[in-house]
Amino acid sequence: MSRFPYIPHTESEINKMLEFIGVKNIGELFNDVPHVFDFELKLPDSTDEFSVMRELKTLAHENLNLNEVAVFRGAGIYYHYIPSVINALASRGEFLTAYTPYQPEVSQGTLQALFEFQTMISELTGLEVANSSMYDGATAVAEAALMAVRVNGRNKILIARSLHPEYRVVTKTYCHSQNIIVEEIEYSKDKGQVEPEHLKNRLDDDVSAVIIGYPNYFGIVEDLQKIKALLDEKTLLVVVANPIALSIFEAPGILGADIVVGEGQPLGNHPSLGGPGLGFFATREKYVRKMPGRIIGEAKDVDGKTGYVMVLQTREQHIRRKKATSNICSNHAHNAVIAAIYMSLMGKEGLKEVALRSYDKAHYLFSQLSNMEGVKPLFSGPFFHEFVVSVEGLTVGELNNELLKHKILGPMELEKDFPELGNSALFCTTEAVRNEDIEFLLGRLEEII
Amino acid sequence: MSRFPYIPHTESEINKMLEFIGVKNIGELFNDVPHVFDFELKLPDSTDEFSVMRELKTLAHENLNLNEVAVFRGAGIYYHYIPSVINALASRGEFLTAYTPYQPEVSQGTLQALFEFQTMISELTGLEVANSSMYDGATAVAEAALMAVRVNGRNKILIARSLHPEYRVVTKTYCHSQNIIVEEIEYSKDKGQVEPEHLKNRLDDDVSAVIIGYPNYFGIVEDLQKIKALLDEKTLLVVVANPIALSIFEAPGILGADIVVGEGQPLGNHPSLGGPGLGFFATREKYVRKMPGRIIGEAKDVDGKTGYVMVLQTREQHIRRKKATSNICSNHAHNAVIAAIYMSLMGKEGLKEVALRSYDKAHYLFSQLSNMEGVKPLFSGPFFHEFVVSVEGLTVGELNNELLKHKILGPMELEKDFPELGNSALFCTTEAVRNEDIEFLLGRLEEII
Amino acid sequence: MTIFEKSVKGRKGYSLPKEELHSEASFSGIPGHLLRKDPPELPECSEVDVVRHYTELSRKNYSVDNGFYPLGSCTMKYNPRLNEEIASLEGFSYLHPYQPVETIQGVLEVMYDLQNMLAEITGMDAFTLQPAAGAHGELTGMLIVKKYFELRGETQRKKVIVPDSAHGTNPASATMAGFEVVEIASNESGLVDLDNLRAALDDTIAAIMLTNPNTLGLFEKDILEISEMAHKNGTLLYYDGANLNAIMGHVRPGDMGFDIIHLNLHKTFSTPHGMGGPGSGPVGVKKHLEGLLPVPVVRLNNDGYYLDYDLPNTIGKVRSFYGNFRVILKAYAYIKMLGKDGLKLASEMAVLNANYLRVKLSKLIPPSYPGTCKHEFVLDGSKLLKEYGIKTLDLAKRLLDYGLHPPTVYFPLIVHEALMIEPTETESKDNLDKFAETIEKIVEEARKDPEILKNAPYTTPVRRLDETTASRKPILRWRREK
Amino acid sequence: MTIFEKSVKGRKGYSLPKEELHSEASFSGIPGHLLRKDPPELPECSEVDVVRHYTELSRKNYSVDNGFYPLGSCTMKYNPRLNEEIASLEGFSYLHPYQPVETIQGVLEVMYDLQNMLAEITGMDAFTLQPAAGAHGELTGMLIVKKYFELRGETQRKKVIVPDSAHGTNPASATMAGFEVVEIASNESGLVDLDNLRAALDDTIAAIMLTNPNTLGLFEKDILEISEMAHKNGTLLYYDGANLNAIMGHVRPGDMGFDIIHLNLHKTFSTPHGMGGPGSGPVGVKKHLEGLLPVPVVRLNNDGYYLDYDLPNTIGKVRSFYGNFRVILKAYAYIKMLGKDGLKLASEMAVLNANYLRVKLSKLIPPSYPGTCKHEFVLDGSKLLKEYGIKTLDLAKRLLDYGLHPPTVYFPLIVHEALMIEPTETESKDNLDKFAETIEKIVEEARKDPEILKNAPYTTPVRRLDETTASRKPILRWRREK
Repeated sequence: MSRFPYIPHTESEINKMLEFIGVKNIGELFNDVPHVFDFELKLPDSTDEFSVMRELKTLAHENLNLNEVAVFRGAGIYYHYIPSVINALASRGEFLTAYTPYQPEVSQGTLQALFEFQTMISELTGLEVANSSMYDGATAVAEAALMAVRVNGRNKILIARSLHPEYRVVTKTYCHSQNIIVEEIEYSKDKGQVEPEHLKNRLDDDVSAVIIGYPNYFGIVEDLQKIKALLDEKTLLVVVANPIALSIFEAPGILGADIVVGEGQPLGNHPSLGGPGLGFFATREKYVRKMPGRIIGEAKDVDGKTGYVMVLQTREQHIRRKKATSNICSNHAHNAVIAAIYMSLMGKEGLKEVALRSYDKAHYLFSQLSNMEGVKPLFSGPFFHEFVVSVEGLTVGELNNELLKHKILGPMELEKDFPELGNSALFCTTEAVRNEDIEFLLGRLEEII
Repeated sequence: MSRFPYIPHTESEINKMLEFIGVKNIGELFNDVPHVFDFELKLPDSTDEFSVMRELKTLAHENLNLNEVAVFRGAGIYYHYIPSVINALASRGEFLTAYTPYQPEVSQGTLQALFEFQTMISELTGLEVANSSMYDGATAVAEAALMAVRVNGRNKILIARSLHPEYRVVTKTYCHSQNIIVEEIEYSKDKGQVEPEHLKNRLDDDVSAVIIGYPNYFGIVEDLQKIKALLDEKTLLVVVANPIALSIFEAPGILGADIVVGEGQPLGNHPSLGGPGLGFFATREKYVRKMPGRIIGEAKDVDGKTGYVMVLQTREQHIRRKKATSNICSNHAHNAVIAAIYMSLMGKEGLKEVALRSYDKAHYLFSQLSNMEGVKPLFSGPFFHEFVVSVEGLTVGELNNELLKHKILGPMELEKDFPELGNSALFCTTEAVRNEDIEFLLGRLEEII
Repeated sequence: MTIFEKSVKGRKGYSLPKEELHSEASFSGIPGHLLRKDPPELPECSEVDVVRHYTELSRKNYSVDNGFYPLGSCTMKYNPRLNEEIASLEGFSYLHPYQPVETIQGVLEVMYDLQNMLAEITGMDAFTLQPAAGAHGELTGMLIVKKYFELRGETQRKKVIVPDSAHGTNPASATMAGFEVVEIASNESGLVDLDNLRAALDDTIAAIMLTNPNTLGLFEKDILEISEMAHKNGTLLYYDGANLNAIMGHVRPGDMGFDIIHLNLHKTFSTPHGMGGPGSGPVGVKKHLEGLLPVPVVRLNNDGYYLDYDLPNTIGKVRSFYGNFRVILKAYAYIKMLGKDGLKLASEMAVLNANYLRVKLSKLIPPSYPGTCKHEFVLDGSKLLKEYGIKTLDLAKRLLDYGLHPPTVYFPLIVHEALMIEPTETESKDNLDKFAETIEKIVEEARKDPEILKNAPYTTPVRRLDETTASRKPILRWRREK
Repeated sequence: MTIFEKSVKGRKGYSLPKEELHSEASFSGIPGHLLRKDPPELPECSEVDVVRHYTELSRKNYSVDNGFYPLGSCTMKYNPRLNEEIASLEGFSYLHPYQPVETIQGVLEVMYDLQNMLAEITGMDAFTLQPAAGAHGELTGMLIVKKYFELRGETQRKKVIVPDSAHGTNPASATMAGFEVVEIASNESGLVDLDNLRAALDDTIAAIMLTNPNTLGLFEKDILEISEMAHKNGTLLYYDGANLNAIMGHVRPGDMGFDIIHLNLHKTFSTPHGMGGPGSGPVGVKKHLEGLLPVPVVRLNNDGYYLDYDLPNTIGKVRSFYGNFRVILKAYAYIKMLGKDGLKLASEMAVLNANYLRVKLSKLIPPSYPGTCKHEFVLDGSKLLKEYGIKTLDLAKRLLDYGLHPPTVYFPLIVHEALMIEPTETESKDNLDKFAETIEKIVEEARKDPEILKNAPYTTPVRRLDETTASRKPILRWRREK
């Protein structure tokens, strides 16, 4: 009798198979492995589904989940409402347990869903082409930097300090090995945006790309048009966007972006401690052959029927090997399909409403905090659904400890990543924060600060 | 713009449709409804998915769920482990949102799954034919009584008092209107079983059927063979079985049962506050045309391919109307498919192991309690995974209140339904009760009693 | 291939806690003849076998999630996934019916609120959520009728009037409750024939069972007169709520004079049909019948919600416990989502859809009765039969080839070659147009080459099955071939 | 039909809280040119439209849940549903990466334990769970190599040796980390040619990337000699863990002398592939490289678990946050379920299955290398090409008509017309037999009528697609027809 639900072999089958192969026992199949390697795994014995489920439920309960608190923390991962339909569909076995669509005839579900995803990203970003996903926002930025260098052969990347700190670190890690220089551009201390004048001084013939957040880490909408105007025709403008914001704010492609990347988690994906997220990547048509990642295209079958296939695979590692545009192989296809389902369900109006409600709440909270003793807005630039204030009287860490007692996940503490901002905090609201949660927060802040 | 995610109509479409129909407004479509009926619904306005989910989560948290406690209560609904596979498969839209398989060509999934379910029930019960489900155990018993009367034209049902109290009440409710007499048979006060001698005195030419639990409400395995031996050839033996027990105990069909019914909830269905459950119903082949409910049979299509269809529909209400074997129409098909998946996964050995572990724990607990001061086993009959003890010093209700403080859902209190048993309690264990839970219970009982 | 044929002796798809047994399978106390000799032959499969088998089976089904499903009187509307997620919360799915009421206050609140919301929607005074399905509700209602007259000593009321257009469950439920059924013919407009009704009404009539709009989708506009006639005769009026989707927010059965009603939560209130169930069939009554409801009823006092068993005149219980709670929960969430505005709009759009499709199709197949319908309508296929030798069944089977589910066929019985169509409000104009176009295409096929239809379907997992033989020589379970 | 073509202006599939806005869309602070003029054209659909669309799309996919999926080097084993249920618990799915560590102790325990369990399974000393996929792990590993030699001042080590049989990601990752790739030819047995290797090894070689068993399914039995050669030369040895499924519990890369390893949790540890991802590619290192791991690393002290950023020699970060946590969780549950006995058995049965199928198929299509394989093997289809003019691709496409997924084709590159087959341990003997029978049937078809294969498939949702034109004139997004 077999011993494991995932391993079907019975004793009798094993014996028949060994006999057929012509060996006496399983050991013979490992004869080519030198015995010097023999060892005994030091792990617990197998257990059962019931006990594993029980243990993991206990561990899950040891965490505080976002549905139990009022969430005012964003900083790259956002708490939006995820309609029930999303997981009901995305968890269908045919999506969940399929491989990369190497056989397009039996992968039309994957391929069409990703083709639709690409179209949606193209619509959001205002660029002609998008790939079918990257790992996350950070690696998408890093790959955009590498792509820029491939496109124009220059060797310096200017990255806004107002961009997410982790994105900057990852970009530096990626660029470092290829000896690409990465330099940061300061933000204006009053507006919280990249200062065009400052950027201008840093531009030269070595600059391959300028990387800007939209909105940036402080929630502020950078003026892409002004930035673009400063760049020579070879320098690429790489924009790192929050996809939700793009229903309200002008498409970066329209404002001159050459590459738009970002974190697609807000599009129906769970926060999941930040992983798996969803990197998205769009660019101009002329650069498509320099773009990393898998791309899906429309095709006709022998009967003239429309279908979808992976295209431009000669860019990819499995064909091009050491000359590939990137080493990316497994991507985040499932998260991309989740995003496609989310965008299909929310649609044009729904996504805009999510953005609008997030925006409205943040601006209300901002105006209320502006009038609060001991709290001071730091930046005057226009913002989406996040903003920075400085706090007096106690540290943001202490403040957050107090708020947590009231089931509030307070703002992101900035001092560690931005010591120049002192005791400051990044607040975020989304449509999933209720007005009553905001009033409750305000009440607690009045008490604490 | 449409206002509801479930209602697709846009204003423009509504207008086009009205125009096509040739009416001015929606109101005209209701012109045949007298205006005297006009009224205003007094209900809250529509709300959104997010808010509904939040409200219902709050309500869900107001309940104590069985996964949070050690469960020693059975009495008809049992806490077994439900493998994750079951719901992943059963919740597939094609199962969940299909109707009764009136078009067999596009319902082979439903039909084959139910055919397999029937086969499994037939195997468990040891009878030739089974239907594809009833509402629950209670209505299955009631319908069995009605069927017995149809079969032999007699008019009296003897029902064991040791059967589940709710099953007896429902059977009486059903029989009452058809002027079928229902009488109870006492159980032996020492064995907790139907006493053959006692039953013998009650049998006469009017008795259509004798209905017996297997195991009975007290967990005790009735001696069907002895009971059957007492019956004349016309009197039907109706057995109400726990399907899990049937891997250990002889199939009722082998022991002479003519109809076997029961509650199928333990077969992979959630406790769900007792509903939806799953009635199952099996009988001898010769009675199949008297059996209520939907039955699936094998068929060949025009190409000779094997398929499945609903058969013997002339018994049913939609064809036979007032002469139908029963009025049942919607049944519990989805629960039956869940049971089929559960039985497929657990299989021959797994179901037996569930039964064995449940049995083993109950017998251990019984033996420990037998030695405990203030606790006395009431019955000596052989039992499966439930047993009755009487308690001294405090009421079972008080005992349970104490146990609940320790996160133990204690035994079922019997006094209300069986005043003759005094301050007694029905304990239950399943494979989902851990040995450490039993030791914990024993420790608490030592303290409390 | 069945799961049994995929079974291999000794294969295993489960895992159970490996705790040591206290007494290795000791059955010492059990008489030998009560121990199982031949274990039940259940399949032995690995987990992936089971996943693949039932995934494959599911893919052989047509469902609302696959497309338009216009079965008349079945209300195959979209079933929101929100409700499934809610019903799967452990705080609802892992509850024991005999838990102390203090530990299920959240549940009881849902049930209490739903009882009241249904009463408001239907104009009744009190509800029980106990019945498991529509027909079960009908039976419950008929048992209430029976008990009512028993209490009044009017035991001569042994008959129930049912129109010939009624759902088959109506006469079956009445019979099951011990009544004799008197069927009355509808008039030429498809409505209750008042003269027939008057003639049938005497002091042996306990109740009249009606559905309004009726199964033809027509509103019984004389309902007040019917109600007056009934009540004057001491007869109770029973409402079959299967067709409630037509009238929510517009008219209430209670206001029409009905004394008892059942609802199908799996129809109007969008809980999924699950291949035929579980449903839920709450029963509502007017004040004078409240004391007869099955026990328990959920009530609220200062200590919270509780289960009230203290109804001395109760009919008893019609099933174990308190109803199909998880189904009830889905209906509750649905009503919360739609609210009073949404429920009313749902009915309006259901009626709009039905009339739009009726007008579209009338050009191809004549309706059995003229004029505006409510949520459904019936076409008369006998012209197709006469002209092309095509039965309604052939047309239905041909629809399958086009990836659409056929309407209800051959019901109601009073229409020959009936095609009973209920689009529901969750279908869009595009879907209705596409359906109409397909019907047009098929009627054209019938004209040109009726054989195409007679041999349809061609593209389904199996083709037309021999149902006659299957019933004559029934094979009702799988057996290993010898 | 795409979802865009199903869109109707003004239709709605969502519902959001109806709270009043504080300031009705006031964008007064925003410069006009930054406000969107033309909103993104996303589809407008009702909920049921979306459900039907993606249900239909899913049904056009082949997946492990549909059947045998013997893609070589992909380890398409069964993905337990238990793990999906666990990953969907709110206590795991609704967590913010910047929550205080005190509020995510359950998560950190999982990560800490998994780091240790993977170290035990592979014989390494420390693990990072940060990389998002196998190739991402390779890159991480190569960055560690780079940093290691930077710290040692051996900046002349600019090259990485990769065998010609390696996965394409190996050279791509090395290049991406700034190395030059030196490809060495395998010997006639399909193994690393020690002479070639020796010749290539000099003080410019930073690392050798190997997978063992290699992509041919053959165990590099000279691994200790290779390891000694490498280390003597000051070169690091990198292990591509894609093929770990062959050897769990039998031999550990750490014991073979590897310094760095990545694993593919979505292969060996059964987390689903999700149409291509998300995966997870943890990287393990020996003690001397531990300080170079990306930050943060999960550690335990008296206060509990914490995120340690204090690694002065870290390569930095290779992605945001801490890794694909929900994927990590599934691998954790998988290891818990199987335990040491199950993991070892899984590898044994994977190897048994591969050898059984190899022997079965060898009679039909010759293997590219003789002898026992590990978890996969490669057949040489060039005989079919020569005799019947049938390409491996044709055979693959024909398999689709029989409802089976083809093996990996045209890889590894060193075999002509390669068919690379990895059955995994979750497939039963019956499934292997059925696959072999189908291959036999197809080879017979090739003999009798090769055109059948050349035009296959016939029964799939679409037939053979023109990939060349699709790449030459790429259409990469949907556009409304003018």
